[in-house]
Amino acid sequence: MFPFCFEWKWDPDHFIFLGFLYLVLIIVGTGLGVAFLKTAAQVLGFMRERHFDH
Amino acid sequence: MQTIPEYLKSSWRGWVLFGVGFLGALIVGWVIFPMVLYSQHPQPMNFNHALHMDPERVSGIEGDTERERCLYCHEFRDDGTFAGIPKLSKCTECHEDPDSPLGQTPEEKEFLKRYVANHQEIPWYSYYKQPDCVYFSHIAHVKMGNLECKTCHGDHGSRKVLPVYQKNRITGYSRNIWGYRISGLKKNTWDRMKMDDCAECHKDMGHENNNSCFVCHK
Amino acid sequence: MQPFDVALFPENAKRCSLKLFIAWTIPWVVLLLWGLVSAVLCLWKGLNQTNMTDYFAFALWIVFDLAVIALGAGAFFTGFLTYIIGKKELKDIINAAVLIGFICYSGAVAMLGIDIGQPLRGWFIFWHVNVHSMLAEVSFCITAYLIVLLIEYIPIILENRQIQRVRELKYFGNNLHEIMAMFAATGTFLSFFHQGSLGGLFGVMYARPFDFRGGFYVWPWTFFLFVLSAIAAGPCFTILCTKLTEFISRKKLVPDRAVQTLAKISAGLTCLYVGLKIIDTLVWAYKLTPKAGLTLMDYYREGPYGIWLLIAEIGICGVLPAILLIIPKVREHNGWLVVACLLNCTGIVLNRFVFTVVSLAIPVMPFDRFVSYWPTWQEWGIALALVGYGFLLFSLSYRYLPLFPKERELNP
Amino acid sequence: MVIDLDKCTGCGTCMVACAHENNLSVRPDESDIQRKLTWMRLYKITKDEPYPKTEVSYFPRPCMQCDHHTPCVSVCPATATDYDINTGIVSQIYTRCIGCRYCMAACPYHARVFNWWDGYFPRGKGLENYLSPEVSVRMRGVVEKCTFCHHRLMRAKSKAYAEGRRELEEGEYVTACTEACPAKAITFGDLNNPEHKVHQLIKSPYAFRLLERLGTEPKVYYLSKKDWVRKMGDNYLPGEFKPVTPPKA
Repeated sequence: MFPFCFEWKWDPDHFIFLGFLYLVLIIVGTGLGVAFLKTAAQVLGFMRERHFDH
Repeated sequence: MQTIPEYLKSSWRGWVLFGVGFLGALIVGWVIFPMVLYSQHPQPMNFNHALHMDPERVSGIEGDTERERCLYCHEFRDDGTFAGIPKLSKCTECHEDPDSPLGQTPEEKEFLKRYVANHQEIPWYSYYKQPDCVYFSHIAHVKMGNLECKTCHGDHGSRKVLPVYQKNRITGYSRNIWGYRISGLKKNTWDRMKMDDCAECHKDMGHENNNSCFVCHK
Repeated sequence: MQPFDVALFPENAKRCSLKLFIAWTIPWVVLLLWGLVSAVLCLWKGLNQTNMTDYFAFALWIVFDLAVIALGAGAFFTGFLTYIIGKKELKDIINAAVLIGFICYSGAVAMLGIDIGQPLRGWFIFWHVNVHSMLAEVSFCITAYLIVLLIEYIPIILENRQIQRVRELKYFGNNLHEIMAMFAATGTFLSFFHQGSLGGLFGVMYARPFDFRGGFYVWPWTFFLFVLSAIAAGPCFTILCTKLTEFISRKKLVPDRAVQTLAKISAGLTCLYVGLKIIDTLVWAYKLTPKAGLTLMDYYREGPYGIWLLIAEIGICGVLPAILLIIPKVREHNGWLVVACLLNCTGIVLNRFVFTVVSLAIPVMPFDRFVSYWPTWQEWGIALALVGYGFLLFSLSYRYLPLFPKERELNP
Repeated sequence: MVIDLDKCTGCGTCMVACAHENNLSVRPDESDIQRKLTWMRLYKITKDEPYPKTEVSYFPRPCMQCDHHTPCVSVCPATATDYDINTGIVSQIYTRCIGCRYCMAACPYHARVFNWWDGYFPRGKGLENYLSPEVSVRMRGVVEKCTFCHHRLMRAKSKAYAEGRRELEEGEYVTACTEACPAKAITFGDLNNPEHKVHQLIKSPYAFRLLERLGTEPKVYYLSKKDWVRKMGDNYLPGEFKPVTPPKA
């Protein structure tokens, strides 16, 4: 649900509950995005290749 | 200095293809899909609202305000329910004799010949028919809420020609409910008739309690 | 002779022949197909294919759902211990834990999709959410956590020997792996809340005295008990799965240190859980139940569910494994460890069963009667498909992915 | 709503009227009560004593329209059910319901029923012609419940508006079961309105509510002068139930 839906209320319940959801989605999305961009940069040669060992 | 890597040089064709595909997808989504989604149904005959609403050209449709003239045909019954699209009997209050048209239009002649003479109802398509789960009380809005008809129905009453009815092939609902703009954006109050639009108006008018589910659902 | 698909194996790993592997997968594929037929029937004809009734609105599927989600808790908890607390020895078991979690959660979500009466409207939970519903919290967290689990599982897939040869995928896997701690932290947060809200689901039903519990702020005590029991039993399930893999593949796959760390943590948590559960049960039996005008035995007046449920759940499958696990000598003994883990996992499944089926079976109105319920073959099909799916995905992953990093070291 | 159990004869007219009014679907085998659709259900209760002291009473059970923290409303994840603050009626929107059945688990009265099949109104036999346009028919996979014939409220309101009124008179809006009951066992009105009959009736010492001590605050009251019937309305520990001493004549 987005804040512009008529069912949305600006009360703490909605704010906390959905705030955390969007926070989580943003974190996960950002993580994925960073991994994508880094990969793209490495593949396209903008970034030095690194060797991983784990 | 950064040189363009081989990887990019060799793939300009890829970028062009990507662009073409992207554009194609946009055209499909914004133009072709809406065309396919709605089937077109012209009304069985034309009805000139503008003509009937003009007291100087048509006498008999009484009322001081535009709304009262609308209600002359689209009337309330005694128990407060709304009659909606008038039945043939309402038309024949004026157009009673199939052999003597009141005006000069070919539509009227056709109407008298096909429907009045045969006592057959006109199978209108209703632009504003809501889904089965929706309850709407016209009298609560028009009489108690003092709303103008055009707030929800737009300039329908001043049209000379009835627009083609568009039916969603999946849901079977009229396109007027979802709105004609593909982007879903709304400029006028009558652009759409979705739940959010009803709720928004209730909220703006200070009737937030009327957004309880059962006020509009059954 | 090398197996036909040797090129796909992890480096220098020994696997059985392809024929044998296919033979091994047949029962699981059969289970899956059975489930597929059931699922198609349920989606096409509706939930009348089940034996659920208006009395048993939640039935076998919800028990399975809750059980596998609880057992899958090993994934988030091991992730939490590995990446956040920094228990390095658990790196040898984290892949398996993640995979088990992924299997459990994806299976549960798929099953929930069939369980709701109008699957096409599933997204209403998100779009028209009622933020006060525990089920909304569960749905949000499970969905988000499934995404996280997928992200945690993808790098393991990308570690396949052939996939590693594709430069882009290799980099992507590595990059994901680098920020895994962040995903693990998110996953921990999400998991904590939905394991809890699954318990909250029942604890908030104040008109059902069998379920209702008091609580802290919006969360009833079952919220915290469910979290605790999940992190107590989840690692046990991870241990069981690895032990089973070791038994079937006749190889040592995980160093004892990793298993023992998990077992030790699980032991402590199980003790804590059982202690709190006993307190909770006493408060419920002697304070909350009389308030509703009932005595403890009133719950077990009719039907097959008796006081034995409590004894089995808290005694045999609660206190007993807690005692077994807490004694280092017992814990270090392979056979006893498996027994204790098995009991612990049974206990949690029983707990979930009691909260779903039993609580609905107990009539609340004084003139209401007990009615019985037994699942149809379609219900069993979908539930057991989860088992088939789990075995299949785990076997495939074991065969083709470096699921156990220490495998080479332990099997020179 | 107040139901006088001493007047109820158990004839079942309320159930029939309800089913007819609200477009309840029928099934070829209506004896499968665990899966049949009933908004108003009649329970038979028996005084557990040997003949000739055995007594039987009937317990009509509509939706209780619980007032306090309504059990079903608070649990619905998709806001398909809602408590209307104006009327106190608990709504259920079929097109919003996803069929998770959590509300059914939360309701101790079994007032909610699930559509295990698509609505069945045998075509060609004319049954569909008797459907009420004021109540939408349900699709399979959704939960439904008694609405206190909410459409009758809307109907009464429209009529009042046509006459230029905003307030309803007592008796202008009653449910189908109230209207149909031949024994006049059911009284319907606004509990908060001191002028309504129900407001007086619930003050009776013989008035009680089903499972009152759970705290759901139902808006359906029952009346019975029989102690054993009132005792059946809730769970009591031994010795807890207090019979009403009849006022001296």
